[in-house]
Amino acid sequence: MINESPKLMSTKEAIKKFVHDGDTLSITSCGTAGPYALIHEIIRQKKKNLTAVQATCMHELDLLAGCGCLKKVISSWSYRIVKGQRAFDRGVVEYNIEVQDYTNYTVAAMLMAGALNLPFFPAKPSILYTDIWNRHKEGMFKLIDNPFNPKEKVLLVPAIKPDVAIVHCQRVDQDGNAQLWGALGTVKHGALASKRIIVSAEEMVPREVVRLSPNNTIIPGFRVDAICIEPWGAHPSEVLGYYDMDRMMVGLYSAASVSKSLFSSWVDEWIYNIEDRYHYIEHYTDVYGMQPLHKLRARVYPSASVNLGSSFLKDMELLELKMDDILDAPEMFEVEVDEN
Amino acid sequence: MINESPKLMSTKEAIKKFVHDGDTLSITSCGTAGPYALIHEIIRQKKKNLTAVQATCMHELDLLAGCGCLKKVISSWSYRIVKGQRAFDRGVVEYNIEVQDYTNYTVAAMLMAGALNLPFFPAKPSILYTDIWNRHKEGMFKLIDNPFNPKEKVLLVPAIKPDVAIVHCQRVDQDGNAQLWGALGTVKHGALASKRIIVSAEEMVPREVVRLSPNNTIIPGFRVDAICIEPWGAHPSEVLGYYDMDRMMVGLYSAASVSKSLFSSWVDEWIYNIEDRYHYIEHYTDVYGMQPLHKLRARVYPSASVNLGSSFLKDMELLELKMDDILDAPEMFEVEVDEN
Amino acid sequence: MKIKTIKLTYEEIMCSAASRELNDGDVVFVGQGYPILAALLAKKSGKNLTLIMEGGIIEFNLYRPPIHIADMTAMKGCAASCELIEIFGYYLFGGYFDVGFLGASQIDKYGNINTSFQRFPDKRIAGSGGANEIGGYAKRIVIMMRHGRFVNELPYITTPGWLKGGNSREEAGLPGGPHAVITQKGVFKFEKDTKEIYLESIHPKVNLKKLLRSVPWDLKVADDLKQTPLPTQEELDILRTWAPGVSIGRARWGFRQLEFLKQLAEERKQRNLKYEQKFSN
Amino acid sequence: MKIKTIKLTYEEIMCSAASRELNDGDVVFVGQGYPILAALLAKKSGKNLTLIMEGGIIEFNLYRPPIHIADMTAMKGCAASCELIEIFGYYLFGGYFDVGFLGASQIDKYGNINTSFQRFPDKRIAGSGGANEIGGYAKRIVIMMRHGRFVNELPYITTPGWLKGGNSREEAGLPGGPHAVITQKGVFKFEKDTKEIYLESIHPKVNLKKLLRSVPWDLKVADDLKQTPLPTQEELDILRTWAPGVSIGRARWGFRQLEFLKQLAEERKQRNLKYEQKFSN
Repeated sequence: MINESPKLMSTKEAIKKFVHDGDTLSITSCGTAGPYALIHEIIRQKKKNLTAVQATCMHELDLLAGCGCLKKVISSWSYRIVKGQRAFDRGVVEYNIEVQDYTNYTVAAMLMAGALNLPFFPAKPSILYTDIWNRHKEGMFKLIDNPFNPKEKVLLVPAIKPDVAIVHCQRVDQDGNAQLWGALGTVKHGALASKRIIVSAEEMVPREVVRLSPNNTIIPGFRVDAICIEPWGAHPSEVLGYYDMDRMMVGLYSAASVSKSLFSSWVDEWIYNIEDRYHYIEHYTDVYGMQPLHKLRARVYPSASVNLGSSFLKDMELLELKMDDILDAPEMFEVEVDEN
Repeated sequence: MINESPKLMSTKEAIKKFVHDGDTLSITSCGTAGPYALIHEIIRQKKKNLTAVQATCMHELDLLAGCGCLKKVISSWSYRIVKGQRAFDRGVVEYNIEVQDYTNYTVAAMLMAGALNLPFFPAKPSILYTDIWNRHKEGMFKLIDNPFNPKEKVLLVPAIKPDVAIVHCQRVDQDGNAQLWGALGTVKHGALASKRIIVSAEEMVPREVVRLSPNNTIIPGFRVDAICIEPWGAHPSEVLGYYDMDRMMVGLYSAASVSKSLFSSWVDEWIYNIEDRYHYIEHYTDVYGMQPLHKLRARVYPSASVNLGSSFLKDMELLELKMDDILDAPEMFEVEVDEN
Repeated sequence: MKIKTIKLTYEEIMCSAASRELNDGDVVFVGQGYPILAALLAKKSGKNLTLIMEGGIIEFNLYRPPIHIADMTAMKGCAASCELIEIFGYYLFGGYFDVGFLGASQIDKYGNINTSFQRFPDKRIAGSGGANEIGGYAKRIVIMMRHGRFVNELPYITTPGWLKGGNSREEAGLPGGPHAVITQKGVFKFEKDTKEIYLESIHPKVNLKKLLRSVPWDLKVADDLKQTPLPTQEELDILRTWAPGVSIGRARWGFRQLEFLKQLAEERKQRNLKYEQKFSN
Repeated sequence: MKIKTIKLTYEEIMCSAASRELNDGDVVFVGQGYPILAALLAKKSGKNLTLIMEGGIIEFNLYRPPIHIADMTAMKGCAASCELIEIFGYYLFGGYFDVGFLGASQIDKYGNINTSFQRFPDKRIAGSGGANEIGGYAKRIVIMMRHGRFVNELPYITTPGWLKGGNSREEAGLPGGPHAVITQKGVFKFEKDTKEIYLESIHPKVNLKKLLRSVPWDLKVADDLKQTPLPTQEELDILRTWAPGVSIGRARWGFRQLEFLKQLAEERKQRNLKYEQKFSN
C-alpha cells in the first residue's frame, strides 16, 4: 500500500527520466544532507554540459566537475580541507567550465526569486565594494535607481529557474510530500525554483505521519516528479536524526581529490564500478565493516510534540440540525425527478 | 525559574511601553489567532492615529476603527458576515481614516520586503487590470522596466517597516522564542518587519521544550521586546491546539457592529469596563457559563515527532586524544606564567 | 418511469454544478463558502483533488466547513502548512493551480470581477483579498456568484477575467482565465474566441426570459441549452448534514446560533439572580 | 612570585584573545573553525551569547566543533532553525548581529578581506560564502586570520572592511565595520578616525621587528603595546579536550583519522582473505 505511488522509482530511473544533458541542475543542499546518491547516479549516467547551481557545497561540485558533467557553475563557496588543486580546479581547466561567483545570499536570493516566480530580487550594496562586482558587473547584476527613493541605488539579481532539482531529505510519503527539519539552508527554494523535482529520502512514511507533522513538509507532493528511497543517501554528509557526517570518508575523498590518479581510482571504486546506493553501502561495509557506520547512527532524541487538535473529534462533524428544519426552510422548492 | 525573564510583563505594561500614538501597527494575524488580548488593551489605552497593517482580518480593524484608534489602514480584506454599515465603515467617516487597498499577496510582499530588510518586492501584473491600480497607481506601486528583460514591465511594492508588531502564538519560552504552528499566514513577516515585537502566547514553556522543537520557532528571542502570557488571548478567534473559533461570539460581535449604539455597549461591556484578559474570560463565563468555552477546547491530537538526534550522547563530546599527544605536537612552545 | 418529488434549494444546485467543474487530479485553490462545499462534493464523488487555502494550508481534509482562509478546522491532517506568500509565489504564480475557485459580487460580460467593493468608493477595504492574483494566474477560474449580479460596467474591478475579450488577456501576459460562472439561475461558460459569457445550462424552474432580463446586455445562450442536472440524493444529504447553514441560508443559521447564545445568557442571569437572592436572604 | 612553565600553541592564544572580543548579550554570527572555538570559550566564561550559523541555526549549543555552516552537531537543542536567506535578510540586514566573526586569507590596511580566492582568478569559486554580507552588515567584525597575511593590495576583494579608510565606509552606506583582527602574532584594532589598522597587543615570544617586517606597509603600533594575555588553564583544557585538532593543527588530526581508516580497511581485507581461504579449502 505504502509503496503504491506512480512517482516512486529507482534513482537510476529518476535520473534517466528527469536529468538531461545541458540542464541547469539545482543541487539544493547547503552543507548538510548532500544528495550524494543522486549525484553519483548523474555521474554514472555520464550526464554532460550541466549548469550546476548551489550556494555552499561540500564536494558535490568537486565530483561533478572532476567527472566532466559540468559546463557552468553558479556558486559561492566550496568546502576545502586540503591544499592543492582539487578535482574541481582540474575539471575547470580540462572541461572549460565557466565559474560564476556569487555570495551565499545572492545565490539564495536568485533561487528564492525563482521559487516565488518573480523576475528578480534585491541584493545588498556590500557587493559593490568587491571584485565579485568588478569582475562581473552588469553581466550578472543590475544596478537601478530605487523608484521609491530616487537617491538610492538598488542592486538586483535575476531569478534562476533550474530545469531540475535534486533534494535529499529525511522522509517522504507516497504522494511525494517531502519533509526536512533542522537547518533548512537553501533546500526549499532550490527545489521549488526548479521545473522538475527529484526527491530522495532516508525513508518513506505512511501518509498519516506527514499529516501529523504538516509544518515539516517543505515540498508538497504535487510539485514532486520522482521519489527515490535511499537510506544513507546523503553519505558521507549527514542527515539530522539519521546519521552524522562521515568525517573520515570526507577526508579520504578530499585526500584523493588533489591527485588526478587517486581521484580517478576513487570515482571508479565508489561510483563507476558501483551499481547503486545499496551496493555503495555494501562496498563501504565490505571495506571498513559495519562499525564506522554504526558509530555514525543518530541516537533517538525525539522532538517535542505540538498539539494539532481542534475541538471536534469525528472525521466529519455533522451539525445538529433536524432535517425537518431544513426542509421547512422557505428557500426550498420542489422538483420532480425520474428515479431511474 | 521559568518566569524569570526581563521581557515578561503584563499586556498593559507591554502596550504602554511599546505602542505609541502615531505608530504603524502590524497586526500579524491573517484570520487565525487574532491578537485580541493585545488589540483590546490598545483600545483600552485609547491609542490614537495608528496606521494599521494587516492582510486579511477578522474584526481586529473593525474594533480599532470603531474605537477611534486609527488614522490609516493598509489591508486587503475584512471578514463580514452581516450586511450593513459596520463600525469600520462608520469609523472611516467619523475619524477620517485613509484606506489603502491592496491584495493579500501585495500586503504580504510589502511585509516580506520589510522583514528581509530589502527596499521593495516585485508584484504581479494582474493588479494593472484592476481599479486598485487605477485608483492608486504610482502613489502605492511603481512600474519599472525589468533590467534583465527590457521587453517586460515589473510592478513593485515598497517595503513596510512597522514600528511595532502584535503577535499571538501558541507558546513562548522565557527568552522570547515564539512558536507558531498550523497555517502561518503573514505572522512571521508581519512580526520580523517591525522594529518592536510584542508577543502574547497561550502559554510559557520551559526553554527545553522550544529547544526540542526548533523548527516551530518563528521569532527568535533576541527579536522580541515583550512577552505577555495570555491564555484565551485570541478569543473569539481560534488557536490551533488550544481552542476553536467562538463562532457565536463572533456572530454576537458582528451583530453589534452594525449598530452604533450596540457597538458602543459591546465595547463598554467587553473592553472598556474590563481590566484585562483574565477578567474578560471571567466576564464571559459569568455571562455564558463555562460550557461554551469547554466546547471550544481543543482535543489532544499530538503531532508526529521527528528525530533531532545525532550520534553523540554527551553534552559535550570529548575526543579521544591523549593529552600527551597534544603536548608533544611541534607547534607547542613554552612560556612562563606567574601562578598568582 | 418512476417520478419522485424532492425538495431542494438553488444553493444546493449551485454546489453540485460547481463540483462538476473540478476534474480528477486538480490542484484547487478554494475560496470560502460555496466553493468549499463544491470541493467537498467533488471529493466525495471520488475525484482526487489537492485543496489549498491561502492562509497556508495544503491538501486538507474537510471536517467542518472552514469560514476563513486560515481556518483551523482545515489544519487537522493537512499535508503541509506554510505562509500565505508561499501559496501565492511558489504555487499560484508558478502555474500549479489547475483551478481557482472564487466568489464574486459583480461580474461583467468577460468575467471580470468585483469581489466585494460596492458602495463607499473611497472608504472601504476593497476586498480583493487573494482574488486578484488567483484570477490572474490559476489555469481555470470557476466563479460562484450567489447574491451578486451581472453588470455592464463594474464600479470597481478587483480581479481580471478575460479583460476586453478576444486575445486581450493573453496579450496582457496573463495565463489561464475564467472557465465557468455559476449562479442561482444557471451555469455560464465563455465563448472560445470572443471570450464572451453565455448561458450553458439553466437551473430547474428558472424562467429563461426573466434570467435574460436580469442581465443588462443581450446574453448569448447555448444552442443546445440544457437543464442543469440536479444534485443527487447523496449530495443533498452531505450538504445538509455537513453544512446546513448553506442549505437554509447562512443568515438563518447564524440567527439560530445567536438565539441560542442569548438564551444561554438569560438562563445564566436567572441562575445568578437566584444565587444572589439565596445569599442575600 | 611563583613561576610555572606551560606549553601552548599560538592557535590557542588566538582563540582566547578572540573570545575576549565578545561581550555579554551579543548576538554573534559565527564562522567555522577558530571563531566557533572562541565563541565556546566566551560562553564557558559565563558570557550570555546568541550564536548563529548561516545554514539556518539560531542560538545553538556546542556539543562538538561544527565543521560547516549547517552542521548537524549544532542543531541538537538549538532555539530556532530556519533557511539561509532568513538569517541574512531578517537578522543580518536588519542590524541585529552585534558581531560577525570571520576568517580571512588576506587582509589589507583597512580591514578589507579576501576570504579564499587566490590563485586561479577566472577558474575557482571565489569563496565569499556568507562573508561579503556579514562584513557589510554586522555591527562589529572580528577577523581571525591564521594562515593568511597582510597585503598592500588584495588580488581579489570578497568582503568590504573600512574600504579606503576614514568615512569611506559610512559614505558607502554600510553600517558597522571591522573591529579586531587576530593573527598568530598579535591582536590588531583600527584607528578611530583613519580606520587604519594598528597592533594593539603582541603574543608572547613574538618578535616585534619580524612582525613589522611581515606587514608590507609601515604598520602602526599602539603607544601602550601590551602582551596578549595567555589563555587560562581552564581555557586550554576546554580547547584540548573539545577540539584537539585545533591545538595540534587540523591537518595532523585529519591525517591521524585517515591512518585509522586505512588500518581498518587493511584489517578487514585480511579478515576477508581468511574467510575466502577457509571456504575455498
